[in-house]
Parts: sequence; C-alpha cells; structure tokens
Amino acid sequence: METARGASPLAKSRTDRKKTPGPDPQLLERMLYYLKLTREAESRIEQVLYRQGKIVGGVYVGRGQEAIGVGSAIQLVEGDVVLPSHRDFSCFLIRGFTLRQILCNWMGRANGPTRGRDNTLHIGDVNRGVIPIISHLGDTCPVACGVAMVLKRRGKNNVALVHFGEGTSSRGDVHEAMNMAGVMKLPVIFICNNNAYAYSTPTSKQYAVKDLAVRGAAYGMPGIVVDGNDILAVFSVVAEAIARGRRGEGPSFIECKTFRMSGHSAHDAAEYVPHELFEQWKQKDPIARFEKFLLAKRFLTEKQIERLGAEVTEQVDDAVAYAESSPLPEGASAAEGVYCGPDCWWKESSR
Amino acid sequence: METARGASPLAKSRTDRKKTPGPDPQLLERMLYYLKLTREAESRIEQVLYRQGKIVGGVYVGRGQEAIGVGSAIQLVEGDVVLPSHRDFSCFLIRGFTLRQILCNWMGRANGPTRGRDNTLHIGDVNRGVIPIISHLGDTCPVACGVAMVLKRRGKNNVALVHFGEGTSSRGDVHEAMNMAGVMKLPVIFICNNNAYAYSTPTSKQYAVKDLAVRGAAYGMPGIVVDGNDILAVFSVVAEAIARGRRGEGPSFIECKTFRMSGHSAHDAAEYVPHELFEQWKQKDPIARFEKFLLAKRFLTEKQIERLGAEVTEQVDDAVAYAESSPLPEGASAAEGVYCGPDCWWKESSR
Amino acid sequence: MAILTYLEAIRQGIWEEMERDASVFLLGEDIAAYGGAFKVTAGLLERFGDERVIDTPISESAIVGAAVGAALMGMRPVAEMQFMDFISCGFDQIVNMAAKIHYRWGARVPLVIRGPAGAGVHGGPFHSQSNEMWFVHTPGLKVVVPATAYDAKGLIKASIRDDNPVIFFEHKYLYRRVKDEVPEEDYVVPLGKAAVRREGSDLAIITYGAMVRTALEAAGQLMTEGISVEVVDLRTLLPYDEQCILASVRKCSKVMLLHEDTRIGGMAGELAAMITEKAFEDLDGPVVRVTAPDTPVPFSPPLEDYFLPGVQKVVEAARKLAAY
Amino acid sequence: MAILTYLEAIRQGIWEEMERDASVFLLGEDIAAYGGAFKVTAGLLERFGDERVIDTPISESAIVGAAVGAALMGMRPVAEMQFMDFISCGFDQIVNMAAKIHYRWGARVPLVIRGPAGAGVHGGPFHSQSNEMWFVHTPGLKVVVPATAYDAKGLIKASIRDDNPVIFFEHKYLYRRVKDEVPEEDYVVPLGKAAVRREGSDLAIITYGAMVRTALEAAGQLMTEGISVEVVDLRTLLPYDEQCILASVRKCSKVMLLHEDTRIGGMAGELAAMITEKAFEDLDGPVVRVTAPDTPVPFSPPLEDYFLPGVQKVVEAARKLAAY
Ligand SMILES: Cc1ncc(C[n+]2csc(CCOP(=O)(O)OP(=O)(O)O)c2C)c(N)n1
Ligand SMILES: Cc1ncc(C[n+]2csc(CCOP(=O)(O)OP(=O)(O)O)c2C)c(N)n1
Ligand SMILES: [Mg+2]
Ligand SMILES: [Mg+2]
Repeated sequence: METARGASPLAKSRTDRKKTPGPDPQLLERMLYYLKLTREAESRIEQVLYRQGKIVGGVYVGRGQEAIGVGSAIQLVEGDVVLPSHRDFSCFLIRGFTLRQILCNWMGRANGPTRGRDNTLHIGDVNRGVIPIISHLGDTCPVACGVAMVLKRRGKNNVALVHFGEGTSSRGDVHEAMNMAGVMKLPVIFICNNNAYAYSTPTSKQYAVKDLAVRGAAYGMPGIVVDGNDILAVFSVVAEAIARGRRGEGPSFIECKTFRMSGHSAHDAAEYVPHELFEQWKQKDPIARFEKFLLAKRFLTEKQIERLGAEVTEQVDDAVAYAESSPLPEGASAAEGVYCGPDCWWKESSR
Repeated sequence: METARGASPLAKSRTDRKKTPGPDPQLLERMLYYLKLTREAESRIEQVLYRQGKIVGGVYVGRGQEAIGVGSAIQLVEGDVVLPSHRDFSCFLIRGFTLRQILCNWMGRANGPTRGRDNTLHIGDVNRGVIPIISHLGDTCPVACGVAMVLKRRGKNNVALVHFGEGTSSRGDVHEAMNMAGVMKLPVIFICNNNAYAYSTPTSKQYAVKDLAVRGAAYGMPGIVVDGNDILAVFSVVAEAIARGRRGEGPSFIECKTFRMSGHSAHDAAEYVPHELFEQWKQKDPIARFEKFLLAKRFLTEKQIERLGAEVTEQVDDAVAYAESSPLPEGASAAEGVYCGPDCWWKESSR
Repeated sequence: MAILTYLEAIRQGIWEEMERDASVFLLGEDIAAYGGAFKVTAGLLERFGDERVIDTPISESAIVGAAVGAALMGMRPVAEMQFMDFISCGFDQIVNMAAKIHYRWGARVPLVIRGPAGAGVHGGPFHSQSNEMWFVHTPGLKVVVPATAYDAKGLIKASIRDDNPVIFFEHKYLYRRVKDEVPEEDYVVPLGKAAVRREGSDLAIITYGAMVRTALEAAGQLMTEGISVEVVDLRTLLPYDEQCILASVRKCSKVMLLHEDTRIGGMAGELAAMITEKAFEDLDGPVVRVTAPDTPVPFSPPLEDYFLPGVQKVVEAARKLAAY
Repeated sequence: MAILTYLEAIRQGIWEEMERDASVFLLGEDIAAYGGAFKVTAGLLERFGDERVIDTPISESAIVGAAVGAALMGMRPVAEMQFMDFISCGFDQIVNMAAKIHYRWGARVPLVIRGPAGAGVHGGPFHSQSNEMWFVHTPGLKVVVPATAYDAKGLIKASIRDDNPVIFFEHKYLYRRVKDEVPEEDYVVPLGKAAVRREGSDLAIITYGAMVRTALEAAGQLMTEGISVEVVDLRTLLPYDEQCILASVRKCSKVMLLHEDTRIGGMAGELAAMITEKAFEDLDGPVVRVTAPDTPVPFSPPLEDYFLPGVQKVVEAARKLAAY
C-alpha cells in the first residue's frame, strides 16, 4: 500500500517524476468550474428544491468530496467509461450531460434522461461512457469488470473508473469484482471515497483496518491512499492508475480520504456525527483549498473566480427553471419500454 | 502475513515458543487414526462404492488433504463449532458421528442423519457442534460469524472453525464474513485449504496474489500460510489461532497449501492436471509423512500402525455393510418436515 | 388502549419480545444508535445494549448468514434489511441456507428478516419493490405482510416466536399513515390466519398489505352503488389461509384478487389457481386480478400513480365483475 | 439431418452464433479448457480462443455483473452457471441490474444466462432446483426452457440474438437422454411461441421442460383408455404464449397444468389465473395443477421419485378431470 499526499502539477510530484503530464492551466480552470458547478447544483437541490417539496424521494449530495469525482473523471478520454457513485454529480457534467437534463431527472420530468423512471443520479448513457449506479451498493463494480473486458479486447487502451463509498466496500460484489479484475488484469480503477460514514455507521464498525487501501494487496493490485480533499493529489494518483490501466498492467485501488459534509440524505440531520468533525473538515474544503492554490500560483484572479461563481449560479438558475417548467411524464407511459425490441419505445425520441 | 512451516511439537516451534502445549502421544495416535480412517472410508466410497453404482450423485473426497481437517478439528473442545468443507470427512468423525451414520448418508439411507434428504457430507448436528456445508460455496462463512457472535456472548471462550477451498475464497460471502468477523472481533478461524484447483481452475485463474493468506491483513486479522500436508504444522498454527480466538482477540485466517489428489469428483479424470504434479505431491502425502515422523520419534511402531490400518479397514467394512443393509426412506416421507412446529416430524425419531 | 402507528406497533412488538426472551436480538445496518432508516428500532439499543442490537457492515448476505448461525445456536435473531429491496443481496442465504436446513437435517432456524417494502413514496425502482413472491415460492419459509397496526404488533411477535425463518414485509407507506388501537398487553396474531376486514355478499376482494386500505375504500364506494363487497386481508402469504379464502369465495361466488406487486407470477395467480381447483363449482364469474403492471416501479409521481392499483381501478373492475 | 442430443444441440447453437457474430462470447466457471461441468462448451475454446471463452473465478455475482457491463458495451455475453441452483448467488445482479436497465434508461442489455437445471439425477437439494419462477416474476427478463433438441438449438440462438437479458434453463436430465433431428443450417425458434406437441380434444396438458416427455407418455397411455389429450410445450415462460394456450383450452375445455417445480407460486398458478380470466366460459372443469410438492428437492432416489410428477400421477389426475 502506498500513500500519496498533495502531489501538485507544479511541485516535483509523483506524476512529474513519472513524466505523466500534469494538468495544464486550462484544465485547472475547468476543474474549478466543475467543482463549483457541482457544489452549487447540489446545494440548490438539497437546500432549496428539496425543502420546497420540489424533489420527492431521496436526496444524496457529495458536498465536501467533489474533488474525487472531478479529479478523476476529468482525465477520461473518448472510449473510457465511468461508473459514478451516488455522490459523484460532477462525473455526469464532465461527461457531457447538461445541467438541465440532470435537474429534470432529479425532478422526475419527462425530458430527463430516464424520463421520470428513475431518480437522482441514476442516469446513464452508453455513448457518453456513463453507466449509473443502482441503489444496491457495490453492484457497479462487477459491471465495470465487464466493461473493462470489452475495452481490453478492443485494444484502444481505454479504462473504466468505478466509484464507491467505504461502506460499500463491505459488499461481496466489490470483492468479487476486485478479485476478477486482478486475475484478468482488467483496466479498472476502483476509487473508494472514504467519507468516514456509511449512513450513520462510522468506519470503525465497517472495517477493521487502518486504511482500506490495504485491500489492493489482497487482489494483486496497487492500493493507494490519497487525500480526497486535495484535487491535485487525487488527479496525480488517478493519472498514474489510469496510465497503468492503459499500459495493460491491470487494475488499481485508490482510497480517497474525505468527509461527508452533509447528512446521509437530505432528511438526515447527522446527529451521530460529532460536531467538531464538521468544523475540522470545513477547514479542508476541497474547493476553497483549490481556489487558494490557484490564486497563490496566479493561475486565476479573485475576479475570475468570482465570475466563475456567477456563471455557475446562472447555469443552475437556468437549469432549475427549465426543469420546473418541464412536463411530468404521462402516467400511461409507465407501461412502455420494459423490453428492447424492434419497435423499441425508447428509440422513438432522443434521450 | 506470516509463514509457518513444519512446526512440530518437538522442535522449537512457534507454538512452543508461545508455550501453547504441543500434542501429546495419545493425541498423536488419535490423529493418525482419524487420518487413516478418513483415507480408507473416502477411498472405499470413491473407488469402490461409486463405481459399483451404490452411490448416486456427486462424490467429492479429500485425499491428500486429510491433515487439514484432522489437524484443526482435533483441537476443538465442547462448545466449539466446526463448519467443514466438502472435503473434510474427518471433521465429522472427530465430532462423534459414526462411520455408519456417514456411510448411510452417502448411500441415501433412511437412517442417515439427513434421512436421505441430502447427500455426501451435508450432515449436521447442532449438539455435536457441526454445521454442514451447502453446495453453494462460501455460504457457511457468514453462518460461522453468527455462530461466533453467540459463542462470544456466552463467554465460555469457544471458537468456530470454518473450512473452505481456495476457489471458494472468490465468493462475496467469504469477504462479507471475514470483514464482519474482523470488525466484531469474532472468534472464527477461517481455514482455507488451498489444494491448487477449484474443479478444473488453477489458482492462477482464481486469484492474483502469491499467497491467499495476504487477505488476512485486508480484514485486520492474522493471515498465515502453512504446509497443509504437515499435520503438526497445521496443528500448531491452528492452535495459535484458536488460542487467540479464545482470548477474545478475534479471528484468524489460515491458508493451508495442499493438493487435491483426486479429480474434482469421482467422475472427473482430472486430465487438466499435469501428471507430474500428482507425482510430486504423492511424495508429500500427509499420512505417510506423519507415519514416518511417528516411527522416527518412536511414538508408534510399525506393528502398531499396521494394527491401526487393520482396525480402520474393519470399521469401514462394517459401516459399508451396515449402510448397504439399511433401508431406503419411504417415498412419501419426502413431503414431511419442511417446517418446524409443535408436531415436528423430525422430533418423532432420533437422528 | 393506546393508539399506535403501524411503525410504533412493530417496535413495541419487538421490544416486548426482547423483554420476554433473552434469545431475541437484532442485527442490521444503522439499527443501533441511529435506530434504523425509518426508526423502527429507535430506543432499543439504549434498553437492550449493543450485544442485542448490533450494527453491521453493509453486507446483506453476511447479515442473513449470521442470523442463520445464531439461530442454529438457539437464538432468535431479527435481521433488518434497510429496504426490503436489498434482500436480493442476501437472497442466496435465505432460499438455500435458511429455508432448507430444517428439511435437510432437522435443526431449528428461528429467525425473522424484516424491513420496509412497497411503493407509494416515490422511492423509485430500488426503494419500492414488493418482493414477497420469491419467498412465497420457497418451501421452508413463512411470509408475513401486516396491514394494520394491531396486526403488525401481533404478527411480528408471532414471527419472532415461530421456529422457522420468517420474511416479514412492512409496508413503508403504512408506517406512519396507519394508526389503530393496539393493546399494551401481550398478544399474538397467529401466522397463517387471514382476517375478513369487511363482510359482503356480492364479491370478495382478497388482498394484503397496503392494498387492504384500497380495497376497503373501494368497498365503501361500491356499497353506495348497491354492490356488497367482502374484503379479506391475507396477513400471511405463506402459509396462506385456504379455508378463510374459500369461505369468502363460496359466500360471494365472485372473486377479485388484488395486489400491489406485479402481475405475472404474483400472489393473485397462485390464489386464482387454488380457488379454481377447490371451488370451481362455486364460481359465478372469472377470477379477476387487479395488480400492478409488469414493469419495474417507476419514480415520477404520475408514473407511480399509474403503476399502483388505485381505488378507481378496483371499483371499475368490481363493477364489471359484479355485472358478469 | 443429424441426430443430436439436447446438449449437442445447445453447443451447436452457441457455436453457430459465435461464428456468425463476433460480439458473442462466453464466460463462466470451468467452461474453457474443461468445457464445462457437463461439457456443453467443449471445443469452443479451441475454436474461438480465450478472449471469447473465458474462465472466471467462482463469483456468480461478478459473472452476471460483468455480463451486464459487456452487454452495455455492445457485446452479447453468454454466461454459464455451473448449475442453475447457483444463480441465487448472482441473483441481485440479474433482477436489479440486468432486468431494469432498459426500462430505466433505454440501454440494450443483450445477454444470456444459461445452465443445467431440474431434478431426476439424484443431485440433492442444491443441484436439482427449478428456479424459473424468480425470473418469470421479474419484468424485463425473458425465461426460456427448451424440451427438445431441435428447440434447444433454435431457442439458444434466438436467446443470443435477443436484445434483452434471457435466462435459459437447460434440463440436465434431458442433456443426453433426448435426441432429435437437428438441422445443420441456421434457424431460430422464436421466443414467446409455444408448440402443440400432440393434438387432442378432451383435455389439454400445458407444461414445459422435462415434463413434456412425461405428458406425452401419459397422453399415449390415456389414448388407450379413450381419452384424447393435447400437449402444449410452452418453450418460453416469459413472455408466455397466451394465444396458443387459450386455443388449446378452448378446444379441450379441460386443462391440466403440469410442472416439475414446486406448487405454491409456480407457473401453473399464473397460467390458471390467466385461463380463468380469459377463458372462464370455455372451461368444463376445474383447472388442475400437477406439480412437485412444496419441499426442497430430496436426494435419495425413492424420495426424489416421490417428489417428481411422474406419468402415473399425470394419468390419474387426467382420468379424474376427464370424468368431471
Ligand atoms: C446493498 C445495499 N444495502 C444497503 C443500502 C442502504 N444504503 C444506502 S447508502 C448507504 C450507506 C453507503 O455508505 P458508503 O458506501 O460509505 O457511501 P456514502 O453514502 O458514504 O457515500 C446505505 C447503507 C443500499 N443502498 N444497498
Ligand atoms: C456458488 C457455487 N458456484 C459454483 C459451484 C460449483 N462447484 C462446486 S465445487 C467447485 C470448486 C470448488 O473449489 P475450491 O473452493 O477450491 O474447493 P475444492 O473443491 O478444491 O476443495 C465448484 C466451482 C458451487 N458449488 N457453488
Ligand atoms: Mg461513506
Ligand atoms: Mg480448491
């Protein structure tokens, strides 16, 4: 098991040493953009729309852990596939879903990507290389293996990234998948966002090791711990794992230590979390931290960051308005599209 | 991960160092007795009864790996529980099932412990502390956790031993159980008999690590490799794990390296196994090896060993004759005993 | 007598059984300090301690398997699935390990697997399922589905005392919406006994779970049209109460089978077969099924409304059958 | 035309599809060099190589999940369960991941899960199960159960070409016992179409899998007693062929539903319900079910013989129904 902390594209990072190109300035700005857009959109959903009763059903957000989704998915190229967890809003944006589409989905609208059939981030599109989670935790890990078998056979050096929480790591499917990926040397990057809680369950009741990353060694793959609130560190570590995968050297396991800066879901006050922890982790906020870095290194000015913030708010406003004015699906459409056939219901309109 | 090789109760073994008492001479003789009885009974089943068509259905034997069942289960005391794999014939004998009962079960007789309902070693008795495997590999590992939760709460320092093959280690249930045992510090000893094959599948297609024992570390428990064909080594390593369990220090994982000196089942000629391997491993036969040791150290004489052999043959003859002359169950009894109730069918006659 | 919600009644039932019998204990995800996702087990940790109210990792298969192990050791584990949808992850341990042990070698496996099931709260395809039929079709299990608070308490107590593995489906829509008088003293509602919730003579609606309310509401409406409807609440799906069902069939000669679960392979099919086998001569019309369509449970409210059999659908089908 | 066994016909079907379509590949335990526990996939590794015939670790859930992932990427995976009993270990991936994807977001999930099922070979409770109903009750899946070698080939080919997840139950008792003429050229037996195996007029037996033989044998015996029996082989259980079933019901006016699976919640219940809903007026007697009793499959031959519906049980039930 290895530990990587705070490698940056400017310092002599692990990445530099191995001559993987570090992020360029434009990329840094895109990263900040996605971080901020994700934060803003999720906050609007959790703290406004949900409270207004405009979102029915469960609301899970990834506040405080946005660096993991952005720092990893931003590196994907065409042909790669991502299987995000229920807290990886950013991955959908990065892979080209519009905020309007996503908001429509959260609000059960007919023109959301699932046409109201499924909720939250259960949004998929094979053409965009996004395979969504189902609620049954861990189930996407074996799916990632199947994706990677095909990627490997295609021979275009593509990889699959699958995200899951530390609680999910207890499920049998995660084990079966990591073992299978190890045996078959599949290009899968297993990214565990260890946010200290699984619903109300602290890690001490979830596993009996210090770092979950030790599991890598159990499957013959690298297991790396990284500060999940440091987007540059996440970027570097994932870059290396992706490079490994592209080179045909097999899977990697990355444990991103972070913290869930919210309840489990919008109805959960998280009273089981000691208040100090929220205070402590607030200091490590991945967005503030990245902004500070960008300012210090003069990649961006305060003004530019402000403008980004305004842009992001505007986009969320627009998407919310669009979703709210979008129609709900016709009830009777519920009976359609169970099966795929020559007269497939889904094909009739574009998604 | 630790490695233990050939610790004997006489040499300065790991066990001695820790002052766990080594096996005494009487115990050594009992161990040889069970080894030989197991070998003889299984050979009769596989090579005689099966070929005579007297056993219908699958026949799995543990030839060559008897030291694992004997060297581990022999150490159990009242209140301990064993969950043997499909190749651990010896465990049933050690825990007090008679050979007659076991043979009756193999032959589907009414007076077998399952009354003809289930086959092979699917034989259980809670009072004897034996919970049998079901065909679904790995399923007994979580069951062992539940057993151990109760043992722990009873506070009598009892432990549960669960045996399974290296192929079985790929199943999600094994992971979920090992993780749960680690988190709850349950007194479970996970004993993996790594016999190099899972049906036709070699270990290279089953896992991507050198030693499965490395998995211990993934769950916060010791992971130990031992020569599974050296009964004294198995004994020592298991003794230490049991002691740990009894002291309330939680689970252990032991990987016993051995070899399946048979096909997967009686109908499998194992043509996929390079012939040399059988030759090589024949040299390491656990029974011959143990006999050599007992002779060299003068624990037993040739004569005594011969007598043991004759005794064992006689017992198997008796059990086979008994089973063959035992009645098959009445067809209509198949409908009884699905549920346990006040008028429970199972209670009506003794098992 | 206190008025309790369905949810409180379940909690009280578990509580009383834990007081009565030290071998009863609970395990599941987030059930201890947090008291469960729906708070069914709230307060139990404080009263009974962490040896009897056990938080587990996210490992449904190990939860069920551990419950089996504990049951074999003489305990009476009650395992929670955070949502009954996730029972599919512990499925193998239920149908192969728990269900078959007694048949195979005679040991008792007294355990309960319980949790919230059913739709109506916009939970989407993975938090709304009605998965009872997998278990109704598995010999060796019992399957229980309470529809009232009184029954919820009486049935959970009977389930905990039963010597067999019981799958206990709580309807999450009813948790806080249904309230009745629930005696504080000890009582059980025996497994395997249905209840006639409303007497009638023209048509029997046989149903269970949240659809009992729907049936009763429809029956009230139909009364005003002069159609007298009897409503039977199955309460236990396996074993089901053949006698009670057949009595209503014979009395009314027309039968509607109603459930929230999907149609093909649903409980209604089983009952229709049993009824046409055993009471063919008594039937004055086809056995009608009103069920959800054969789709996953969709999320968006208009879709979910369409999916769920509602009062209007029941009324219309009843009118047609009555006129047959 | 060549005479092939049921098993050889399946292998030939898979083989031809792999020749036709490079996106078809196989995964499962011991299927490559060993050719599978029953040798269904023997020879395929040699022909198609180890990228298309893939041995996996013992991980049924990962096998199914990987098949889903590959299917989403445009492939047509065919996953083997060494015995269909072990499908319970991959159950969650089937019913929640594979079955619901198309409904939820419109992607194609063309995959086949196949393997040996059924009793009659003294396999005991864990190598003899008939687990089709879990899947028949899961919208989004198709469920196929061939009874002849001709169908076995035509149905496996149709299943591989289908754009939905198909669960393909091969009956291990038939593997080497059933032989028919199987064309070497390309043909499919379409999913969802039943076949009338024998024409008759007094009584229709509707069945599938190994019980088709039992029904035909019983029909032969009944003919000598002057009872003319029609035998319908369902071939596909989901979607089932309502039209064909109803045609036979209308023709014979008496129906027996026959299966090897246990009774409560079995396919017979579903069909009985559909028939009494849609052809109530055509029935001249109760819809009779002949099935296994509600127990696990016992091991010992006399117990297993009792468990399985045999020719005599069918004949007796048919006589009674004919005389009704
Ligand atoms: C198989 C399964 N069991 C239980 C649940 C209920 N559940 C939803 S999220 C959650 C906690 C997940 O924890 P973790 O994996 O750490 O992810 P996080 O929510 O912390 O990001 C639980 C128990 C589920 N969705 N699936
Ligand atoms: C869940 C499950 N999958 C597949 C099988 C079929 N099967 C029976 S034994 C076996 C190989 C087991 O290998 P291993 O665990 O190494 O035990 P061994 O037989 O070598 O002792 C397989 C694949 C099964 N019994 N259960
Ligand atoms: Mg977490
Ligand atoms: Mg092995």
